[in-house]
Amino acid sequence: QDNLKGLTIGFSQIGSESGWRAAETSVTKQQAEERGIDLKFADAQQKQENQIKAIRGFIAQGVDAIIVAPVVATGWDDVLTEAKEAEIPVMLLDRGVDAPEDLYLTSVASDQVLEGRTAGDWLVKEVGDADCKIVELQGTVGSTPAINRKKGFEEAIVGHANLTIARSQTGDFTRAKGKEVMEGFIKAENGGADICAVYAHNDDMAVGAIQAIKDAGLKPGTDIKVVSIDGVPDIFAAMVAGEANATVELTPNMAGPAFDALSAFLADGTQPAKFIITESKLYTPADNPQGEYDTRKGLGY
Amino acid sequence: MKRLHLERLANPQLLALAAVLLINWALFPNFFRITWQDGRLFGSAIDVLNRGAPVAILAIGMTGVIATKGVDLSVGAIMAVCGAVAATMVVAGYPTPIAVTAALGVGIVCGLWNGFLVAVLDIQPIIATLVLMVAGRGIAQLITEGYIVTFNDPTLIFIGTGSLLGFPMAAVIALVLMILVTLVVKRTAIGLFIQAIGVNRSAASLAGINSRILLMLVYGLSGFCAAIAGILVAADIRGADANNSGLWLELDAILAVVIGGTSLLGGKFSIPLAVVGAIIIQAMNTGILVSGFRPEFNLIVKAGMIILILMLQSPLVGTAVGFFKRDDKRVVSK
Amino acid sequence: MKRSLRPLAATAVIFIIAYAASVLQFPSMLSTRVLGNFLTDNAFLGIAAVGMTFVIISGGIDLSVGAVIGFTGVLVAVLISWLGVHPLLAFVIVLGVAALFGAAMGAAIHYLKVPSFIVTLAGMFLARGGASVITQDSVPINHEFYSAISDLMIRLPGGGRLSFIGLLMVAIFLLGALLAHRTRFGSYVYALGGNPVSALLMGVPVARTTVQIYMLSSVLAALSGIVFSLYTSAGYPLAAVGVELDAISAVVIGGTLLTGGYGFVLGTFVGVMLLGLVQTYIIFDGTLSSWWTKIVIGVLLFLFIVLQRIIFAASAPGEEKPEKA
Amino acid sequence: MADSDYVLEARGVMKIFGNHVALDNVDFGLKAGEVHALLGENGAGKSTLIKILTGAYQPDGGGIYVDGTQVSLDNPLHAQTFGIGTVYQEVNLLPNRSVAENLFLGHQPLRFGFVNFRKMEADARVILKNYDLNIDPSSELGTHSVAVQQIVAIARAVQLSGKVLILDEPTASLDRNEVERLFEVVRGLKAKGLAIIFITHFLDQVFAISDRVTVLRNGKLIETRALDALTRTDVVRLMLGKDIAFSGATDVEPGEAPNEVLVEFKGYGRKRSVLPFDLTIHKGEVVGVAGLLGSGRTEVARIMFGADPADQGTVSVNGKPSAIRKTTDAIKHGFGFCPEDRKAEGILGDLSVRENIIIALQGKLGWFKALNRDEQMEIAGRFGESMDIRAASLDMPVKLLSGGNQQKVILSRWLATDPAFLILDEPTRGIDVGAHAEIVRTINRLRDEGMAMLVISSELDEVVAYSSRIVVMRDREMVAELRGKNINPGVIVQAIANNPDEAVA
Ligand SMILES: Nc1ncnc2c1ncn2[C@@H]1O[C@H](COP(=O)(O)OP(=O)(O)OP(=O)(O)O)[C@@H](O)[C@H]1O
Ligand SMILES: Nc1ncnc2c1ncn2[C@@H]1O[C@H](COP(=O)(O)OP(=O)(O)OP(=O)(O)O)[C@@H](O)[C@H]1O
Ligand SMILES: [Mg+2]
Ligand SMILES: [Mg+2]
Repeated sequence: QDNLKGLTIGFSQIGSESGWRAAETSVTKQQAEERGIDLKFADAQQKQENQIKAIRGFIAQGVDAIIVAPVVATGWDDVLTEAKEAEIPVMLLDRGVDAPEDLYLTSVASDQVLEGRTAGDWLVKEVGDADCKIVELQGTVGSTPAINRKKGFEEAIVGHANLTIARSQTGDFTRAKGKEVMEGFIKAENGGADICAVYAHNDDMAVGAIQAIKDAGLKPGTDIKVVSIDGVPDIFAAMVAGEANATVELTPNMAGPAFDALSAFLADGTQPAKFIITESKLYTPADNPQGEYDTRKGLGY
Repeated sequence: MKRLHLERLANPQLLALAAVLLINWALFPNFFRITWQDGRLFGSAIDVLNRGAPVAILAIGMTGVIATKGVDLSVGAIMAVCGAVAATMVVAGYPTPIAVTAALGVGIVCGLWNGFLVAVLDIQPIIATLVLMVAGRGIAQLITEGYIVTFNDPTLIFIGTGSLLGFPMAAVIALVLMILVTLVVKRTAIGLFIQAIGVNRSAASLAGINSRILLMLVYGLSGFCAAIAGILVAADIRGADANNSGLWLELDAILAVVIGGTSLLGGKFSIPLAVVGAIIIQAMNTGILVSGFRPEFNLIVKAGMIILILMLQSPLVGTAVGFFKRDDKRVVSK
Repeated sequence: MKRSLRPLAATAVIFIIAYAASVLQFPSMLSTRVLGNFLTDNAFLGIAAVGMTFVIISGGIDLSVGAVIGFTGVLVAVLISWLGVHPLLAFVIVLGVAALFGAAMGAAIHYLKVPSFIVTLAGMFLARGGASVITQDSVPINHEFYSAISDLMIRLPGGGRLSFIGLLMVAIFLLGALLAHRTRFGSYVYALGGNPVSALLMGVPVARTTVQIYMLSSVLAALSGIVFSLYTSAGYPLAAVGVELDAISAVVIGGTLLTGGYGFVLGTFVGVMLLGLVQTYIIFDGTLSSWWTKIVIGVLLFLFIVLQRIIFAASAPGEEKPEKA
Repeated sequence: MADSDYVLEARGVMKIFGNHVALDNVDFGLKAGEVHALLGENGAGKSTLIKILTGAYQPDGGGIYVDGTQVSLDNPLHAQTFGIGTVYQEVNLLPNRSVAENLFLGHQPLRFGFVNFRKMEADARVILKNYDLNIDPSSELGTHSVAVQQIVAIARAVQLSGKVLILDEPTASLDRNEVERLFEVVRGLKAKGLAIIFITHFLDQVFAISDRVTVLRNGKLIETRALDALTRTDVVRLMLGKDIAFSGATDVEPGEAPNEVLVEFKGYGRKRSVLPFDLTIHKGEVVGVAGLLGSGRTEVARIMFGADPADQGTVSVNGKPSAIRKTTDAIKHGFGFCPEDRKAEGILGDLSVRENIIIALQGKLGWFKALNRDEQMEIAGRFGESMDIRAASLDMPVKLLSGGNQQKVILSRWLATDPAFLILDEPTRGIDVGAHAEIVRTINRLRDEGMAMLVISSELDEVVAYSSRIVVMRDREMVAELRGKNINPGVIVQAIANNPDEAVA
C-alpha cells in the first residue's frame, strides 16, 4: 500500500451531525494518516451544494483522488463527469449514487435496508408468537437512511400479524427529540403499558427513548424492548446496564476499504468491485457489550 | 376587579392557547389526564410545560432583544456552547456549581459580545448575531470535540429531569425566571427604557438614556437565558450534543415572542405573554406527537397553526373582537 | 463618487483584496476553472439573493426562500419524472405556483399587518412541509432537455466552464439591477423601505407593491429551485435548507441595510461571490475540521462586516453632510 | 345645499379616533382661484380634515365631493388622479432617496419603460430654480435640512396639483425669504385658477395671502368667512373662542447686573460642524440664537448638550470645569434639550403621552428609582394641565397627538427634570397662536424663576420677546452678540446679513 504515500486525496464529508458521522471522519483521517496520505477535508454542513462545490474545488486543485460521502443519491452526474474528464478517481462512502457506474471507482457502503431488516428479524425472533405493539422513532424526514431503515424493518415484520407498528414519528436522529417523542408515545399508549418495543433508526434516539422510558417508571429493555441501529458506544453502555436489547452495527471505517481499492487500482489497474458492502452485524447483550464499548470509546463517536 | 379578570382572559394569546389545547383534547382525549407517579406529576399536559421550558426561557431573553428592535439569532448556538461547557466541566471533575456557573458566565459573555456588536459597532442585529449563530455551534463542537459528552452528575441531572412539588424542574426554572425578569423589568425603569430605545433610539438617547449599556444588558440577558436553556437541554438527555442542541430553536423563540404580541418593530412588550407563546408552540408540537399524524405533515400542521394564531391577532380580526380590547376605554383626562 | 455607492465599492474592494490574498497562498485559485465554478456553484444562491435584495430593501425579510427552492425542485422533478410533463411546461407551472405563494405572503403581510419575518416563517414551514408531503425521496430527473442544458456551456482555456446556469444568474443580476434602479417599481421598493407612511402619503400603491415584492422573491426562489434541479438533476425535499440565511448574509455583505431603504442588487452579487470565495478557500485549505469550518466562516463574516463598518463609519446613510447652496 | 362651484368639498364629515371625535360634522368648500386658510388651535382637526380630503383617512361619516360629484378617495394616489397635490404637516418624503426622485416619485419620466434619470434631474433642477434652491437633484434628500426638505415637499405637491394644492403648515420651518418665494409661487398658481388650502399658525401669513378663512375648534366648524371683513383679533377670537392678550416684547431691564455665571463655554467647537465659540450663560437669562437656515444653530445646541461631543474647547458649569461627552453628562449638570426635529429625535411615537413626559426625569433618576404609575400619572397630569396638552388620554400613544401638542409634551419632558439650563431648538415651530403665546410666557416665567435658557428661533419677533441677549450665527460661526437696545429685529437682520454674499438660500 505504499503507493498511496504522498498522494493528495480530497474528502468531502456531509457534516458532523451525529456521533457516528464524527467517528467516520476521525477513522477516515486515521486511515489516511496510516497510509501517508495528505487528506484534504471539506465539511459540507449537510448541504449537497457544498459537496459539489468541494468536489469542484478538489478538481481545480488537482488532487490525486476524491472520496465523497454523498448526502443524497441523486445529482452527481455532472460533477462526477467533470472529475472523470480530469482523470481523478472518485470513491463513494456509506451510500451509493444514482449515476452511471463508470463515473466512480467504487462505492463502499452498508446496506441500509438490510440494517432495518436485521433489526426487524431480531425482534420477530425475540417476541415469537406474542402480540407486540411497536413504536418507531424515525430519522430526519426525507433522509435516505430514515427511508431505507423504515423499509427494511417493515419488510421483516410483514407477514407477522402479531407485530404492528402502532406509532411512528420523527426524532430527527437526535437524543433530545428521541426522548421527547418517546414521552409522547408513552402518554399516547396508555402510559407505555401497551408498548412492547421501540425501534429507533439510530442509537442516539434510542438512548433518548431509554431515558423517557425510565422517567415514565418503566424498565427499558424489559418492559419495553429497545432495538436500534449504528452501534455507538453509548448503546453498548446501555446494554451493559440491561436497558437496550439489540443494535445493528454500522461501521465507521468505510475509508479503509476504499483506500485499499484505490491502492490496488493505482498499482496495476485492478478494477475493484463496484459495490463494497460493509457488514451489518447484530449485537445483543450476549456479545460482550462492555468489550465493544471499550474498543469503540476512543474512535471519536 | 372581576371585569378586569374577564378581559384578561379574552386576550388573543390565551384564546389561542385554549384553542390549541382544545384541539389536542379532541384529537387525544387523555391529553389532560394527569397522574401522580414516582413523586411527580405525569401526563401530556405536564410534558407541554416541561418541553416548552427551554423555548420559554429563550423567549424571555428574546423579548427584551426584540423590544429594542433587535433580534438574536444566536441563542440556539449559545445553548450548544453552554451545554458543552457544563458537560465537559462536570466530566472533567469540576464540582457542579462551578460548572454551571461557568456555563452561565459563558452565556453572558456570548450575549455581551452580541450586544457589543449591536450597541457599539452599530451592526444590524440580525447579522451581528448571525456571526455567533454560525461560529457558536463550531465552538461548541470544538469544546466537545464532536462527541456527545455524556455525564452522570446527579445534581446536573436533577436540574434537567428532577421535579419540585411534582412539577418538572425545567418548568419551575422557567416560571421563576419569568417572574424574576418580569419583576425587574416592571419594578425598575429598565422596561420603560427598553421600550424607548426600541421606539426611537436617537430620541431616547437625547432624553438621557444610556442606550449602549442597556442594549449590552439586554443581549447579555438573552445570552444568559440561552445558557440556562442549554444547560437544561443537556441535563435532560444527560449529554451535551453540540450538533443538535438548540438547533433552529431561535426561530421558535422569535415565534413565541411574536405570538406573545411583541412587535418586531420594537416598543411595547410582554414577557409573560411570550412565555405563553412558547407554551402554545409546545402544545402544538406535543399535540402532533400524541395525535399520531404522519411526520411528513408536521411542518404543514405547524404552519397552519401559526397562520391561524396570527389571524386571531391581526388588527383586521382584532376590530371584530375589539369589544374585548382593554385600552380603548380608559381614563379620559378632560 | 456618489455617497450611496460607497458601500458597494467597499465590498468590491474587500473581495478583490481577499481574492488576491487567497491566490497568493493557493496560486491555482486564479484558474478559469475556479472562476467558472464561482458562477456555476453559486447560481442558485445568487438568483434567490436577488429576490431577497428587493425584500430587504423594502424593509422586510423572506425566510421562505430555501424552502421554496426545495419545494419547486420537488415539484419540477415530480412533474417531469412522474407525470411526464415537458420541462418547459413544468417550469411555467412551478413559477406560477410560486407567484401565487409569494402573492399570498405579500397579501398577508400587508392586509393582516403581520411582520414579514413571521409570515415567511410560516411560508417556510408550509413549503418545506409541502415538499415532504409530495415525496420524501430524492426524485431524479432524466430528460434529454436537462442533459442538453447541462451541456450548454462555454469552455474556457484552462478547464474553466461558463455554464448556462452561471450565465443565467449573471443575467438575473443585471435584470434585477435594472428593475431596482431604473423602474418605478424599483423606486416604490426603496420608498417602502425608507418610510412606509410617507410612501403611502406620496401615492405609492403600497398594497400592490408589497404583494409584487414577495411575488418577485418567490418567483426568483422558484427559478433558483429550477436552477438547483438543473444543477443536481433531481428534486429533493431537504434541498437548500438554510439558503435564506446565506442569501441574507450575501445581501447584507453587499451593502444593503436590513432596516430597508438602502441597497444595491449588484452589491449582492459581490456578496455572493465573497461567500463563495470563503468556501473555496476553506476547501483549498483542506485542514479544517467540521467545527473549525463553522468558526472560520463566522469569523470571516464578522471581519467583512467590521471592515465595511470601519471603511464607512464616516459616511453611514442618514448622516449629515455639509453642503451649501 | 352648497352649490357646486366648489372644486373640492367636504359635507358633514365625521372622524372618530377611538372615542375621541376629531371632526364633528364639518362642512368645508374650496373654490377655484382662491387661497383658503384653514385655522384652529393645535389639535383642532385641521390635519385630520386634510387627510380625509386627500384619501389618507376614510371619513366615518359625510362625503367628499369633487366638482360637485361625490367621490370616495381610497388613498392619496387616488386623490392625486383628481389633481389634488398635498404637503402634509410633518415632512412626508423619503430621506433615503434623491431630491429628484422625491419630486417625481410615481410620475418619473420614462423612456422605453425605464426611468429617464437625465430628464428627471434636469426637470428637477428647473423646478427647484423656482424656489431659488440650488442643490444637486441627485443628492440624497436626507442630507438636507428640514427647510430644504420642506421646499422639496412643496415643489412636489405643486407639480402634482392640477386643480387643488393643499399646504399643511408649509412655512413652519422656512425663513422669511423662502416664505416670500413660496407666496409668489402660490399667487402664480392662484392666478392660473388653482384652489389652494393653506394651514398655518402665522396670522401675518394668513392675511398676506388668503382670501377666505375657515376656523375649526375642537373638531367643530366655527365659521367660514371672507378675510377682508376680519381683523386679526376677530380671527384669534374665532379660534380660541375668547380673547387673549398677546404679549409683545417684554421689557428686558437693560442695566440690570447679570446674575451669577451658570455655564461658560470657551473655544468650544467641533470640526466640520461649528467653529469655536465663547459663550457665557448666566442664571436667569435667556440667550436667543438667531441666524439663517443652516447657519449652524442646531449644531451649537447639539454640541452644548453633548449629543455631538465637542472636540475642542472647555466648558465649566457653576465655575467648575466639566466634561460633556455624552447627553447623560449634560443632563447630570441639569441641562435639558428640546430638539428641532421632533418626529425623528423628540417623540417616542409608540409610547404614551405619560411615558413621554416622564422619560427624561426617569432617565435622571436612574434604573432603580422607578416612578410608579401613580407618580407618573401625577407628573404627567400636572404638566398636561399647565401646558394645556390636548390629548384624549394620557395613555394614548404620543404619535397620535397633533404636532403642537407633541411639542408641548417634549417641553414638559424637560421641565419635569427641573433643569438649570434648557436648550430649546425652534420650540414654537408649528404651534398655534394660543400655545405660542403660552410658550413665550412659559419661557419668561422660567427665566424669572432663575432658569437659564438658550433658545433658537427663526421668529425674530419672538426671539426679541424673551431674550436677554442674542447671539447671531452666520456660516457656522458666532458673529455677533446683541444686548439691550440692540435687541430688535432690525439690528438682528443687519447682523445676520452683514455679509450678504454668504447668505444661504
Ligand atoms: N390616528 C389618530 N388616532 C387617534 N387620534 C388622532 C389621530 N390623528 C389625530 N388624532 C387626534 O385628533 C385631533 C386632531 O388632530 P389634528 O392633527 O387634525 O390637529 P391639527 O389641527 O392639525 O393640530 P396642529 O396644529 O397641532 O397640527 C387631535 O386631538 C389628535 O390627537
Ligand atoms: N438652503 C440650504 N441648502 C442646502 N443645505 C442647507 C440649506 N440650509 C441648510 N442646509 C444644511 O442643512 C444643515 C442644517 O444646519 P443647522 O440645522 O445647523 O442649521 P440651523 O441654523 O439650525 O437651521 P434650521 O433653522 O434649519 O434649524 C447644515 O448642514 C446646512 O449646511
Ligand atoms: Mg396639524
Ligand atoms: Mg436647526
